[in-house]
Amino acid sequence: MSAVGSLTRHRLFWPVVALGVLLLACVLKSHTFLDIAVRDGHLYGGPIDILRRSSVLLLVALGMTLVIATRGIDLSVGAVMAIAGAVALSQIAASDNPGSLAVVGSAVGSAVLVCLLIGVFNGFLVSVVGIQPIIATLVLMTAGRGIAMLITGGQITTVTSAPFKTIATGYWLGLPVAALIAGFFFLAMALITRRTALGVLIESVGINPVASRLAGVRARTIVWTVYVLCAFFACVAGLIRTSDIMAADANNAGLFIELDAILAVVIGGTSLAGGKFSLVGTLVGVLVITTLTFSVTILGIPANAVSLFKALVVILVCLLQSPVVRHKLRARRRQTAPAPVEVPA
Amino acid sequence: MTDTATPAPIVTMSGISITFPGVKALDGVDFRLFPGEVHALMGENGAGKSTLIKALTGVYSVDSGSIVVDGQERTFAGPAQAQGAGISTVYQEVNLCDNLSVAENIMLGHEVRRAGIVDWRRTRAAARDHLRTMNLDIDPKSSLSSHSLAVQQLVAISRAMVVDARVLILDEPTSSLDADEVARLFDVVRSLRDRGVAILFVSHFLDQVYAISDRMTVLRNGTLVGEYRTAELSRVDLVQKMIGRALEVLEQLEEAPKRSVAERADTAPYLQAIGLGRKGSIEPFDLDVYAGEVVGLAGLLGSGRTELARLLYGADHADAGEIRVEGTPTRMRTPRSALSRGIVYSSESRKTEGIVGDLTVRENIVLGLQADRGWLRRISRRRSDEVVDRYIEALGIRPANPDAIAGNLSGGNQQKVLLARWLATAPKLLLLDEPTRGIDVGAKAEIQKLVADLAAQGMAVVFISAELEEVLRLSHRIAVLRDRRKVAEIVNSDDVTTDDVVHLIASGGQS
Amino acid sequence: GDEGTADGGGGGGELISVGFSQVGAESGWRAANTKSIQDALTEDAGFDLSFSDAQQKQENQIQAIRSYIAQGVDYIAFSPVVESGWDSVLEEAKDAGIPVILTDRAVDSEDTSLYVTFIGSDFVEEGKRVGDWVSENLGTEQINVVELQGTTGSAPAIDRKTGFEDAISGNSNVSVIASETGNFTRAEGKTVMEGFLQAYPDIDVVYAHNDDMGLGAIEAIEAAGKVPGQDIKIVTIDGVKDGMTALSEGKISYIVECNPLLGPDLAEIIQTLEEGGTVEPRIVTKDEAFDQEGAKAVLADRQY
Amino acid sequence: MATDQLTRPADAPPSLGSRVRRLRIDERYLPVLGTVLVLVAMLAIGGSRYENFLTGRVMANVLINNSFLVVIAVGMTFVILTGGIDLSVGAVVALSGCVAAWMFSHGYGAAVAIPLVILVGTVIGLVVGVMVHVFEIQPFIATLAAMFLARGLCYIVAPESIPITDPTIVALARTRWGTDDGLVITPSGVIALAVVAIAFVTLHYTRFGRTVYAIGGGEQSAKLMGLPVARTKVLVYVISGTCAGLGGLLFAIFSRSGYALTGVGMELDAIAAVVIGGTLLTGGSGFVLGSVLGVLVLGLIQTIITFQGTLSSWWTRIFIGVLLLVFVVLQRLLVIRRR
Ligand SMILES: Nc1ncnc2c1ncn2[C@@H]1O[C@H](COP(=O)(O)OP(=O)(O)OP(=O)(O)O)[C@@H](O)[C@H]1O
Ligand SMILES: Nc1ncnc2c1ncn2[C@@H]1O[C@H](COP(=O)(O)OP(=O)(O)OP(=O)(O)O)[C@@H](O)[C@H]1O
Ligand SMILES: [Mg+2]
Ligand SMILES: [Mg+2]
Repeated sequence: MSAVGSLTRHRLFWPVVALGVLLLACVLKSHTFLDIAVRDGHLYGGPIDILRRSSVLLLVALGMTLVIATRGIDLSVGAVMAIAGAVALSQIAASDNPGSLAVVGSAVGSAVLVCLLIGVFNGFLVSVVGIQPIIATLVLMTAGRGIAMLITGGQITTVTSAPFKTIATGYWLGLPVAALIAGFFFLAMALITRRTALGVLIESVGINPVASRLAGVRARTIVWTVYVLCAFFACVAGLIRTSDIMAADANNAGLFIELDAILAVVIGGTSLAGGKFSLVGTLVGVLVITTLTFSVTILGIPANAVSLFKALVVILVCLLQSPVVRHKLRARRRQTAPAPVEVPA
Repeated sequence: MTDTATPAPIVTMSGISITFPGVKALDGVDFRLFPGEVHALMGENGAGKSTLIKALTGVYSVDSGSIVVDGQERTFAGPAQAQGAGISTVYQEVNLCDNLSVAENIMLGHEVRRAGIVDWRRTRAAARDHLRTMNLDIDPKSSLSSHSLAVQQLVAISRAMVVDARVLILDEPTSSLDADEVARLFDVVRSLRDRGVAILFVSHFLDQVYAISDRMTVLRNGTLVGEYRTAELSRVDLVQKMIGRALEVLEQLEEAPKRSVAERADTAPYLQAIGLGRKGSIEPFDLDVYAGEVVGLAGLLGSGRTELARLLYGADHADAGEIRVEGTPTRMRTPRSALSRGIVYSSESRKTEGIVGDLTVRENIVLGLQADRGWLRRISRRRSDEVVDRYIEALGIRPANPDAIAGNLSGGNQQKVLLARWLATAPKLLLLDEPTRGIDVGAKAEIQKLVADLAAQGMAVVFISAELEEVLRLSHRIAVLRDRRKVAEIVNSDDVTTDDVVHLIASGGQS
Repeated sequence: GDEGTADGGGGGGELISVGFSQVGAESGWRAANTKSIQDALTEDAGFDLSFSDAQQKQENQIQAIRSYIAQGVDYIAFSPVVESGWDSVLEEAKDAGIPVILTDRAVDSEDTSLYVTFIGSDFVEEGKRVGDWVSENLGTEQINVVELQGTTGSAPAIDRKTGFEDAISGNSNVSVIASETGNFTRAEGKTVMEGFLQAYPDIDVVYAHNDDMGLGAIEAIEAAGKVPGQDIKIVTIDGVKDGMTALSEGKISYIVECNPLLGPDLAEIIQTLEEGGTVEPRIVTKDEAFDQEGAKAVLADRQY
Repeated sequence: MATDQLTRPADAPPSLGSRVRRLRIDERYLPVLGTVLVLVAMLAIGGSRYENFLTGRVMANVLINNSFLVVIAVGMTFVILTGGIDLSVGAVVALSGCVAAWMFSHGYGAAVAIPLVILVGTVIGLVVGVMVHVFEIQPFIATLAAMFLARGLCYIVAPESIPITDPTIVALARTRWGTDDGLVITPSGVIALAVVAIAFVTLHYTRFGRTVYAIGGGEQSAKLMGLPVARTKVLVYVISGTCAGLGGLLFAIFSRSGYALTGVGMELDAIAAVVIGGTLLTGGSGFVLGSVLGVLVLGLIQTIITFQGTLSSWWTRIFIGVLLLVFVVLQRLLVIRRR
C-alpha cells in the first residue's frame, strides 16, 4: 500500500503513465507497433524507432537541463544544430573524397570546434557581460541560422558519404548508432554530475548565485561551462539530424527544438527557476515528447488537429504532475486509509 | 501593568499541531494572548516559535487544533486575511521587496489613494511619519536594497505599524539592531501596549525579554513547556525550561580571562590591510590581524563593518591599498583567492548570501570544502559524513538530519549550518559577520566558546556583532568604525567597558 | 524632407528602382527564386534592386512595402507570405502611384486593380497534375496513397492537397489512407514517413507536397529495408536538383515542376511596363512535369 | 553627461540612516536611459546613411507597423514584472485574428465581433493564470501549452487564411490622421498609445500595479506582507491575454485578414522588446515605457534592413542578431558604468 503510495507520489509517475498510455494507444492502432524484429542483424520496430528518434532531443535536452539548473536558458540550440550540420556537410561536399573516414572525421571535428566557440560566446555573454540568458542566446538564435545559411549559401547541401551516414542510420551491436551516441553522452553526464561535485555545484549556483560565490564556488566558470556543454550537445544533435537526412538544411534543422527540449526538461521535474535537476527525469520527458510526436502519425491525427492534441497531452501531464494535484490526490488517499506518521523525536 | 489578567484573551490557540515532512514542528501547543500585554514566545532555535506564528497568521495550515480570535474560531487563508482581522506581523527574516523604495515597502497595500489613484506625495509623507516613530531619518524614496539589514528590519517594523492592529507580532525584530534602536522600538511597543494592543514578541536576548514582556510562553521541541509571568520566572529557570537542562558554558565563558596580546608582539600578523578602501563603501583603513587573536569590530548600524570584512574577503574589489597575507602582498580578486589562503567570511545575511536554500544541510556544510577543492574531486561520502556529523553534533544543529533541506531549517539553525561550512574548511582567518544573529542563548554561548577556543588554538578571527557586550567579551583588540571610516583601535582588557566603546563611537575616536 | 533628384545613390539616373520583398529563405526552392531575381535585376540590366527578407512574417512584409513606398521606388514586387490581408498596403502603393507585381504566390484581393500582374505557378494545378498522373499510371489497380503535406495552413499545402484530391476523385482505385504534415522539410518528411511505415504496412504511393519531404521519405523507406520507386512509389512537386537526381535514379517516380526562376520574367514585365506596354493580369509560368527519362535529359543543365 | 555626477560623494560622511544620498538619476531608470541613447544613436546612423530615413513618414510607419506589438509588449511587461513569462501571445494573436475573420465572414457585425475577439485573449489568459497560480505550473510551461492550444484552435477555426471585408475594420485600417508629408497616426496607433498610458497609470498609480512589482521583488515576501498575490498573479496573465487579444484585433486591422500562421515567434519579439526596454526577466524591475522603446528599437532595426536593401536573407538574420547584440551589450555597459 505504502509502496504504491510512494510510487504514485513520485515526480515522474505521471509522465511515465503518459508514456505508457501513448504507447498503448499506438499498439491498439497498430498491433505490431511494439514488436521488435531482427533484420540483417539489426533490431527494427517501434521502440527502436522511438529510441533512435529520441537521440536528437535527448542530447539537446541534456545540455538544456544543465543550463536550466543554473537558472539559465539556451534558445540558440536549434541554430547551433543548423550550424553544426552546415559546417560538416559543406566540408564533406567540398572534398574530393566524401566517403573517406578522414574527411568525415575532420568535418565533424571542425563542426564541434565551431559549436564550442558558439558555446563560449553564449557563456561569455551570460556569465561575464551579465546579459540575461534568454536575450543573450536569442542573439545567436537569430544570427546563428543566418550563419548556417551563409555557409550553405541558402541551399540545402546534400552529400553521399557512407561514414557520415552511419552516425544517424548505422547500427552497432544491433542498436542504432544515434541512440548509442546519445546514450553514451547521457550516461557520461549522469556520471560526471553525480560522481564528481559538478552536479551539486551547478545546483548551488542555480539556487543562490550570490551565496555560492561567497562560498568560493567558481560561479562564473560553472555558468560558462554549461553553455559550452549545451552547445556541444546541440552540435552532436545537429550532426545526427544532418546525417539522418544526409542534407544540411540551415533553415529547418532544429527549428523550435528549444521549446521541445525545455518542455522535456520541465516534464522531467527540473524547475526553470534553477537548482535541483534530474537527468533521468529529462530522459523520461524526452521519451514522452518523442512518443507523442510519433503517435501523431501512428494514430493518424489530422494535420489540423496535431497542435491541439499535443497541447491537451502536455496540459494533462503538467496538471497531474503539479504539486497541488499531487497533494490533493495524496490527501484523498490519506483520508481513506489514515496511516500514522512516525516522527523521529 | 496588566498582571491582573484581562478578562478575555484576544487570541487563543489550542492543541495546535503542524507536521512537515520528517519533522513534527508543533505538537498540541496551546497559546493565549491578551490585549494590552507584551507576551514573549521563548524557545531554542527550531523550537517552533516562527511556526506557531505562521500557523496563527495562516501561512501554514494546521494539522489539528483551533484558533480563536476575538471569541470567533478563525482559519486564515493567508497573511492578508490575518491582517484584515487586525493581526499585523513582522516575520523573522526580513520579508520586504528590495526592488522597491522604502516608502513603497512601508505602504504597500495601504497607499493613500484618491479615486483609486495612488497619491504618492501623501503616501510618502505617511511613510516618513511611520519612519519617524522608529526614529529613522531616511529618504522614503531611496531603494530598500541600499540600506543595511538593520535599517531594513526597522522598515519592516514601521510597516507593521501602518495597520491599526490589535495584535502585533514581532518575530526576532531586534536581531540586528543595536541598543539605541532597541530602546526606541521598546518605547513604541510600550505605548502600543498601553493603548491595549496585544503584542507577541520573540527574541533570543534575555535582557530584552525581561525588559519588555509581561508574560511568556516557553516552547521546547515543538511542545509547550508552560506559560509564566515574566516577573515570576528567573533567568536561570527560563533557560532551563527552554533547553531542558542547566547551562554551564555561559558561566565558564564569563570567567575566561581576557588574554593579553603582548605575547605575540614578535610574530608577524597573519593578515595586514594597508590603506585598504573602496570608494563609496569604506574609506582607506589599516588593520592587522594576528594568529590566535580575535579582533572585534564595533560601530553603529551602517558604520561599514560589513564592507570592511567584504574587502578582506575579496567579495568586493578594493580600489585602494593592499592586503598582505603572512607578509606577502596578495590580491583578493574573488572569494576564492581568499579561501585558498585560509580566509573565510560568514555573511550577516544568511538568507541571501549564506545558505543555499534548496540544498541539504550536508551539501551546505561541505560546500566551502568542495569549492576549495574544485569540482573534479568530490568529497567522499565517508568524509562528508564525518564532517557533517561532527558539526551537527558540535553546534547542535536541529533537526540533526544531514539530508534535511537547509532552507526549511529554523533561522538559528541555518546560521549554525553556515558556521559549520566555514569551520569545516579549517580556516586560518575567520571573518564572522553577526554570527550569533538569531541564535538562542545556549547556542550563542556555544558559539562564543567556540570562537574563543579557535583563537586559543591559533586561528585569527575578526568578529562583528551588533552586541557590544559580545564583542567586548571575546575580542583581544577592538577596531571602532564610524560613518564608514575606522576611527580608533583599542586593546581590550578587563577595564574596558561598553561605555568606553560607545564613547569612542560617539566621539569618533577623539577621546 | 525630399533630397531632390539624387535618386539611387549617385548611379545612373536611368536605373529603374525596384523594391522586392521576399517571403524568407525557408527552402532551397526559395533560395533559387531569390537568386534568380537578384541575378536578373542587376544594375547592368538597368535596375536598382532593393531586396528584403521578411522571414516568413507578414508584418515584416507589410513594413517593407510601406518602407519602399516611403523611399519612393519605381516598382514594388513581392511574394506574399499569405494570400489575404494586403488590401491596405496595396492601396497605399496605389495611392503613391507605384505599380505592384506579385511573384510566386497570389493574393485574394477582390480589387484586382491593386496590382499589375501576378507571375507564378498554379498550386492547385500542380496538385492536379500529380493526381492525374497517379490516377492514370498507378491507379489501374487498388492503391493506397499517403500524403506528406506542407506547412499546415499554408497556401501551397492547401492547394496542392485540393488539386490532388480533385484529380483522384474520379478513380475509386486510388485512396489516400493517411495525410500528415511534414512542414516542407526533409527531416520531418522522414519522421512522418517512418510513422506511416509503422502504422500502415501496405503503402503503395507517397505523395509529397515538395521534393524535400519526398527525399526524406526515401530515407525512411530505405531505412525500413524497402526499395523506393519499386516497393513504394513517390511523386512530388518542385523539381529541385536533388529531387531531379532522385528521379533520374528512379527513386522518385514523377515530379511536377514548380519553376522558381521568375527573375527574367519579372525583369521583362517591368521593362514592358516602363516602356508603356501592358501585361496580362495573370501570368502562369510554364511548369514542366518529368518522369525518369525526362529528368535524365534536363539534369545536366539544371541550375538549382 | 558626466559620470562623476552619478557617483555618490565619498566625502561628507552622512549621519545614521540618511547616508544614502539620492542619485541625480535614479539607478532604476538607467537601463531605460540606455535604451533611449542607443535608439537615438540608431536614428542618427540611419539618418546619415540613408536618404528619406529621418522623415515623418518613416517614423510614423515604425509606430503604425508595430502598434500591435506595442500592445502585446505592454501585456508582456506586466507578466515579466511578476517574474513570469508569457509564450502564448503570438498564438493568441493568431487565434483572435482567426476568430475575428471567421466571425466577420459569418456575418457578425463589428459590435459583436470586436469585444468577443478581445475576450478570446482574456479567456486564454485566465486559463493560463489558473494553471500558473492554482496548479503551480511554471509560467514558461503553462504558456507554452497555451501556445499549442491557441495555435491548434487556429487551424480549427480557420484552416485557410480568411480575408476581412467588414466595413468597420476596413475603415479603421484606412483612417489616417495627420499631416500630408506622412507624419500620420492610425486608430491602431492611438489605441496602442492609450493602452500604454493606461498600463503606465495602472503600474505606477494603483495598488494592483505596486503589487505586481512587489511580487516580482519576492513572491514569498509579498505573500507575507499580506498582499493579494493570488489575485494579482492570475490577473497579470489575464491582462497579458487580453492585450494579446487586442493585439490580434489590431493585427487583423493591420492585415485585414485572419491566418493561422500569424505571429509565429511574435512572443520572442515581445519578450525581446520588454527586455531591451530595461525590464529584468527575474521580475520586479522595469517600466512599461521602456517596453515601448524596445518595440521601437526592433521596428527600427527592421526599417534599417529594408533601407539597406542589399542584405541577402542570411545577412539579414546575422545583421539582426548583431544589432541585438550590440544593443544589449551597450546597454549593459552603460548600466555597469553608472553603478
Ligand atoms: N517549511 C518547512 N518545511 C520543513 N520544516 C520546517 C519548515 N519550517 C520550519 N520547519 C521546521 O520546523 C521546526 C521549527 O521551526 P521554527 O522556524 O518554528 O523554529 P523557531 O523556534 O522559530 O527557531 P529560531 O529561533 O531559530 O527562529 C524546525 O525544526 C524547522 O526545521
Ligand atoms: N549597495 C549599496 N548601495 C548603497 N548604499 C549601500 C549599499 N550597501 C551598503 N550601503 C550603505 O553602506 C552602509 C554601510 O553598510 P555596512 O553593512 O557595511 O554597515 P555595518 O557596519 O556592517 O552595519 P550593520 O550593523 O548594519 O551590518 C549601509 O548602511 C548602507 O547605507
Ligand atoms: Mg524563528
Ligand atoms: Mg553589517
